[in-house]
Amino acid sequence: MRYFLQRLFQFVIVFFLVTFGVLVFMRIGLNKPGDPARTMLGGTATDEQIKAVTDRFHLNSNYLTQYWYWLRGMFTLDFGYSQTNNLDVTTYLKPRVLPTLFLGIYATVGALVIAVPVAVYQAYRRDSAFDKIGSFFSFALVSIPALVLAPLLSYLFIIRLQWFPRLASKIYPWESLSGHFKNFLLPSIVLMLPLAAVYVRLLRADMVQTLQADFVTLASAKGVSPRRVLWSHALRNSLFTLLTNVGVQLGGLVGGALVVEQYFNIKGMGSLLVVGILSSDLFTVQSVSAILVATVVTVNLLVDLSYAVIDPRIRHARALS
Amino acid sequence: MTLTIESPPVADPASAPDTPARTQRRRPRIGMWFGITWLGGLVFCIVFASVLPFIRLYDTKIRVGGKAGRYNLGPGWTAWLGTDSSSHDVFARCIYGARVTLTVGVLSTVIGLVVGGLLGIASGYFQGWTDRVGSIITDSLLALPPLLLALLLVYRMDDLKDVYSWLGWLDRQWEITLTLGILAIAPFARIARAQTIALRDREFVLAARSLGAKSGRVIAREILPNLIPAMLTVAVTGLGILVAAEGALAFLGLGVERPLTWGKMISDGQRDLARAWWATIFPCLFLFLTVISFNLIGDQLARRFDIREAAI
Amino acid sequence: MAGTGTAHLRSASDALLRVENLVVEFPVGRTGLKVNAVSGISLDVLRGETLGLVGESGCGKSTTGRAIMQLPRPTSGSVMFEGKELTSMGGDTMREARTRMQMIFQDPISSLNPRRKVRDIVMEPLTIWGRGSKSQRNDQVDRVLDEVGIDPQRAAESQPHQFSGGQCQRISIARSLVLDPSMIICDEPVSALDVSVQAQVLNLLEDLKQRYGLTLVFIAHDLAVVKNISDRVAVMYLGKICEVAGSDELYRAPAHHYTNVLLSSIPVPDPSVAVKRHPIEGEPPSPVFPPSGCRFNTRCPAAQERCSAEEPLLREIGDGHFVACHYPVHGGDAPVTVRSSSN
Amino acid sequence: MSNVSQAASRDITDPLLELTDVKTHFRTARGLVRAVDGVTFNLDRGKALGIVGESGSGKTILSRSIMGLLPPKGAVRSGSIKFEGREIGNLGRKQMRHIWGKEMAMIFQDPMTSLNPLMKIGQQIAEPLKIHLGMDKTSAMATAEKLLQDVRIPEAHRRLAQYPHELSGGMRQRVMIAIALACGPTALFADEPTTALDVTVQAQILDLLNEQRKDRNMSLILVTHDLGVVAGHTDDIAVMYGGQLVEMAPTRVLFANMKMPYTEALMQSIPKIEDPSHTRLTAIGGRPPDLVHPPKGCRFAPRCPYVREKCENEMPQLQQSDLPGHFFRCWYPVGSPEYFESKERNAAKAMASAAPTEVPVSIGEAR
Repeated sequence: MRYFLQRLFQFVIVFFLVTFGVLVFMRIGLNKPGDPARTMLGGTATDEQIKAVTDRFHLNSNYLTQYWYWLRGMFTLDFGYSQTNNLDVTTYLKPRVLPTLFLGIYATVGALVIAVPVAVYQAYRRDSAFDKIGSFFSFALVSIPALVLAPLLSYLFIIRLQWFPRLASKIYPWESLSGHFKNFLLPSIVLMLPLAAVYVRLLRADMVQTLQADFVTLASAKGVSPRRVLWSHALRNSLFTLLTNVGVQLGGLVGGALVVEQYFNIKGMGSLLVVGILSSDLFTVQSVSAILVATVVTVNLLVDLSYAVIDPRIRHARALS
Repeated sequence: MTLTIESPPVADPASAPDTPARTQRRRPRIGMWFGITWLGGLVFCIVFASVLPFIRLYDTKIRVGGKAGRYNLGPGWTAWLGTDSSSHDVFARCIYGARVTLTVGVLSTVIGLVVGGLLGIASGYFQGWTDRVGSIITDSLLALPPLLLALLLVYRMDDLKDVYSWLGWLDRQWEITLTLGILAIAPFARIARAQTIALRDREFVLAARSLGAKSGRVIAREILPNLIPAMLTVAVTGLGILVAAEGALAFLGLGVERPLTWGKMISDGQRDLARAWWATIFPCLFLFLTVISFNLIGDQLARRFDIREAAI
Repeated sequence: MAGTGTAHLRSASDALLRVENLVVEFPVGRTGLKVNAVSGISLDVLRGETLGLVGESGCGKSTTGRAIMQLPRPTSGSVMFEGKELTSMGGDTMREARTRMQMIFQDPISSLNPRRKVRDIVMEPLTIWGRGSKSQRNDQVDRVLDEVGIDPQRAAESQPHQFSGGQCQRISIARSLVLDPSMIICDEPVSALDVSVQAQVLNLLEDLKQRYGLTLVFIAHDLAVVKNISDRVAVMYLGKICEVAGSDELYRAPAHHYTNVLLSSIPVPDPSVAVKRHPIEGEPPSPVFPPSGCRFNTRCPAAQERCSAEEPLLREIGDGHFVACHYPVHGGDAPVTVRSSSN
Repeated sequence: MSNVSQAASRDITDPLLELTDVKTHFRTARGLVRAVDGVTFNLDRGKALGIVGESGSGKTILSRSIMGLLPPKGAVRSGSIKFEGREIGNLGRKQMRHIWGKEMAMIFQDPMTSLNPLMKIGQQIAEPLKIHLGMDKTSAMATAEKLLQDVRIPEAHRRLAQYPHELSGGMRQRVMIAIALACGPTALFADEPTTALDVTVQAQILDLLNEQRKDRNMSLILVTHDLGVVAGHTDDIAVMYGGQLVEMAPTRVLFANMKMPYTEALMQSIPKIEDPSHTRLTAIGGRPPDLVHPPKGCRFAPRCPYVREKCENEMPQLQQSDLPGHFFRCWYPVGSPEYFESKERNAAKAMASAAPTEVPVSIGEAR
C-alpha cells in the first residue's frame, strides 16, 4: 500500500509539473500586460474584451497564480475559453472525447487480442514457418508509421475497393452501428496493426526466454500438457514487458491518433489539439494536454498495480514496505 | 521506443557443451544488406542531387505540351514517379525531402544520445538525488505524448524567436532538430540508466575501483565501452522513429517549408488521392523503406551485440 | 561490549591488518529495515599469514572482505592496514591505500571487462597510477602474466571471453599483482571453477604467496579448500565470528557447535570413511531479524537458556584457539568429528 | 526387497534402465558438438547411480537425453535407451509426457529458478497428481500436504498456500523433491541437486533423497561434479569425461581400486579435510577437450600424466576389470606395469628440473 501511495505521489508530481510546464511554455514570451489575451482574441479585439478575458483568467498575475486559477477551473470542469470557437472549452471539448476514446480502446484491445495468441504460438513453435512469417510481418508492421499506413489503406479500401465511405455522419454506436463501424474500423486498424506488431515482438521475445527457464522444463517433466505449460506457466511469467509497454506505447498511440484523426477527418481530441496549437488556443491546448497527461499517468499507475496482481513477489515486497 | 537489454553474455567456452546454446542464426542477413543498400542509395542521391542527371533540380517543373498542370504526369519515363500538384517531379522532391529528413534525424539522434546518455549514466552511476532528479526529468518528458510535445515545442519556438532576439538563428529545420532531440532524451536516458546500473555492480567495475580508479575513469574505461553497443543499436532504431516523427510533424503542418519533406507531400497529395495516387503513395514508400532500413540494421546490431530488442 | 569480542587479536604491532568491531548494515529497500550483514567482528592478519574466512552463504564473509577494502565503507568499526586507519581516510588517500591491498573475485568472467584486451586489463593499475615508463610497464605486465601462466602474446590480442574460467582467474590474479600489493583478499576465488582447475589456482596462489611475500585473506564456503590454504581460520555465522584457530587445530578439535556441524556436513570423497554426523535442522535465520544472544542458538544442538539471553564473547580455550560459545564442545580439547575407517 | 512393479511381464531383476551407445550431438555454428558420445550402461531398480564429471563432460546432457528433455532444435540423438524394457530413446515429447512425472521425475540444480514463481506451492505439487492420477482438487491437496510432510517441511498445511519466494533455498529444494515424488516414479534424476545449497543444507537434502529412494524402491541418478556427494550416497558411480563414460564401478570398488588415470587425477586434485594445511594438490594441467574436435585417441591423453603414443592415436574401448561391474576406458590403467613405469619416469623428470616445467597452463604442477 505504501508503495502504491508512493507511486501515486510521484505520478501526481509529474502531472503537476508537466501541466504547469505546458502553461508556462504556452504563455512565455507573452510578457506585456494583455498580451496573452490579445493572442487569444486576435488583433481585432477591443480593449474591453481584452480586459475582461485578462481578469477572468488572471492573465496579469504570475504563472503560479495563473496555474492555480486554471487548475481550479479544471476541477470544476471549467476548462477556460477558446477564441477560435468563441465558446467555453468545456462545451466543445465534450463531444470530442468519445471518438478519441473509441480509437484508443479499439486499437489497444484489438492489438492485444491479435498479439497474444500469435506471439505465444510463435514462441512455442520457434523457427517454424509460422514463426518466420509472423516475425516477418511483425517486423514490417513495426516499421510502418501511421502516416504511411493511413494513405495506403485509405487508397486501397476507400478509393479502390470503395468499402468505406469517406465520411459518415452518424458516428456513435447507439446512433448507427454500421455507421460507427464504417467510421472507426479503418482508423482503428491503422493504429492497431503497428501496435499489435510491437506487442507480438515483445511477447514473443519474453516467451522464448521463459520457455527456456528451468521451471518450464520442470512443468514439462511433471507431464503437464504443452498447452497448459504454455498458457498457465509460461504466459503469465512473460507478461511484464508487454504490460509495461501498454503504458509506454500509450504516448505513441496518442501521437498516432493525432495523425489518424487528421487523416480520416475524425472530430476527436487529437484534431482539436492540432488546431488548438496552430492557433495559439491557450486553454484548449492546456486542457487537452492535461487530459492526455492524466490518462498516460493513470494508465501507467494501473500497469504498476497490475504487476502486483500478477506477481506475488511484488505483492509481498510491497506489503513489507 | 523501449529496449530491454539483457546483461552481456557470459560465455565460458569450457561449459558451453553442457548447455546447448541457441543454435543457428535465424534470419539471414539479407535484411541488413537491403537496409544498407537503400540508405546508401538515398544518401548518394542526396549528396549528388544537383549533378546526377536523373534527378531534376528542386524547382524544375515538368511541362506537358508546354504547360505545367496539376498532376499532369503519372509514373513513367519522363517523371519516374509522376508529378505533383504543382507539376514538380515527385522523385526529385522525395530526394530533396530526404536531405532534410535525414539531417534532422541524425542530428536529433546525436542530441538525444549525448544528453540522454549522460543523464542516464549519471543517474545510474551516482544514484541518490542525482537519480531522483534524473528520473523526474525522464518521467515528465515521457508523460506528455511525444508528438504533442513536438507540436508544442516547434510551434512555440516560432513565436519565441520573434520575442527573444538571441533565438534568431533558429530556423524551422533547427527547431525540428532540437525538438526531436529533446524527445529522444528520455528513452536514451532510461536505457543508459538501466545498463549502467547493471554494469555498476559487475565485479570488473569493483575491481577497477579497488585499483584506485576515480569515478570518471571508471565511467570512461569500464562502463562506457560496455554501454556503447547497446546505445548505438538503440540509436539506429531510434533514427527510424525520429524520421517517422518528422514526417508526422510535417503532415500536421509544422514541417520544413522548403524543400518539402515527405510528410508534407503526403498531406498535400491526400486530397487528390483518388486522382493522383502517386503523389501520396511514393513519399509513403520512401518513408516506409527508410524506417524499415533503420530497423533492419538496428535489429542486426541487436543480434550482433546480443541485445534483446523489445519495442520499437 | 556487544559483538563477539577481541580476545583473539594479537599485538597490534605485528598485524598487517587489524579489524575491530566491524559493522556493515544495508537498508532493505525503503522499508526502514536493515540487513545486519556484519555485526561487530574483529580480525587480525599477520604479515605473510593466510587467514581463512569460512561460513555459509549470507554469513557476511564477502561483505567483510569488501568492507576491509572500504567498498563500500563499513557502517562502523576500525580497519587498520599497515598501521593506518582506513575508515577515516579521505578520497585520494584512500585510493592510494587501496593499491596496497587487492581483491580477487568469485566470478572470473565477470571480474574482467569483456570489451578490453586482456593485456590492457592487467596493465590498467599501472596506467591509473602512471607507474614507470612505457617499456617498464610492458616488462612488468609480461613478467606477471608469465608468472601466472598466461602467454603475454596471446593476452595482447585476446579478450577475456576467449579464455577459460581458470585462465580468467589467473588474469585476475595477475592484475592484482602488478601493483605489488602486500595483501590480497580472495573472495571465493575457486568456487566457480572445476576441481581440476581449482587445484591449479590454489597451487598458483600458494606459489605466488611465497614469491611475493603476500598476506592473504581467503574467503570461501568450502572448508577443505580453506583448510588447505590457510594458516588460521575464522568461522563466521550470521555476521559474527564463532571460532578462530590455527587451521589444523580448528579441524582437529572444533569447539563451536556450528563449526562441528559444518565439519561433519562435508561430504567425504571416500565411501569407507564413516562420518559421525551432527545433523542440524533448518537453515540460517534471516540477517534482517537475527536471533538474540548467540546467533546460532536457534539451531544449536547444545543450546540452553543462557544462549538466547547472553551473547558469548570470544575466549581462549587452547593455544591460539578462540571460541565464542558458552558451552563449547568438550571444552575444545577432544576431537569430536570422528572419522574412522569402517573396514 | 519388495518391488511394486507395474510391468508384470518383466522380471523384477531386469535392469530398470538400459543404455546402449547413446549419443547426443548438437548442431552449432561452430560445428557438431559431441556432448554425449556413445554411453552404455544398465541401472537396476532401486539403485543409486552417481554420474560424475566436470563441467562440459556431458553428464547433464546425458541425464536430459534419458529423460527426453533436450531442446527440440539442433539435437541429434542416436543409440538405444530402454526404460522397463521399453525403448524410449526415440519417443517424442508427446509420448514422453505420460512417462514424465509418473515414472521418471527430475530435480534441477537451482531451486530458485526451478519453481514457477507465480504459482502456489500446493498447486505446483498437485499438478502432476491431477494429471497422472486423476485426483480431484481436495485429494490432490491432501496428498500434497502429505508429501510436504514426507520431505520434512514444517507447517506443511500453511506452505501449500505460499509462493516459492517465501521459502528458503533448502525448503524449495524439498518442495522440488516433493513434486518429483508425487506420482511415485521408478526413476528419479537429480541434476546437481545440492550445488546451490550450503553444506549443512546439502547434507540434509542428500540424506532425504536417499531415504526416499529406499522407502520407495526407486532408482536414483545423481548427477554431480562433487565426488564427495556421490561417495556416501550411491551404489554405483559413472565417471564421465569429454562426453564419454571413462570409468564405472560400484562405489566402494571405484574408490578403492580406480583404474582410469582421470579418476585418479580428479581424486588427487580435491583438497581433503584430513590432510594437513598447505598440502600440495596435484593439479591436472591443461583444459577439457573441445567436443567439436575431440582428440583422436583417448580423450584424456592430452592431459594424462602417463600418456604414451598409443593413447594419442587409438581410442580405448570400455573394458571390464577383474572386479564385477567395474569398467574403464584406458590402455595403461592405474596399476598396470606401464603405469608404474611412467610414474617413475615422471618422478625422475621432476627431480631433474628444479624450476617449474614448461607446461604453460599449470605452474608448478610437476613439482
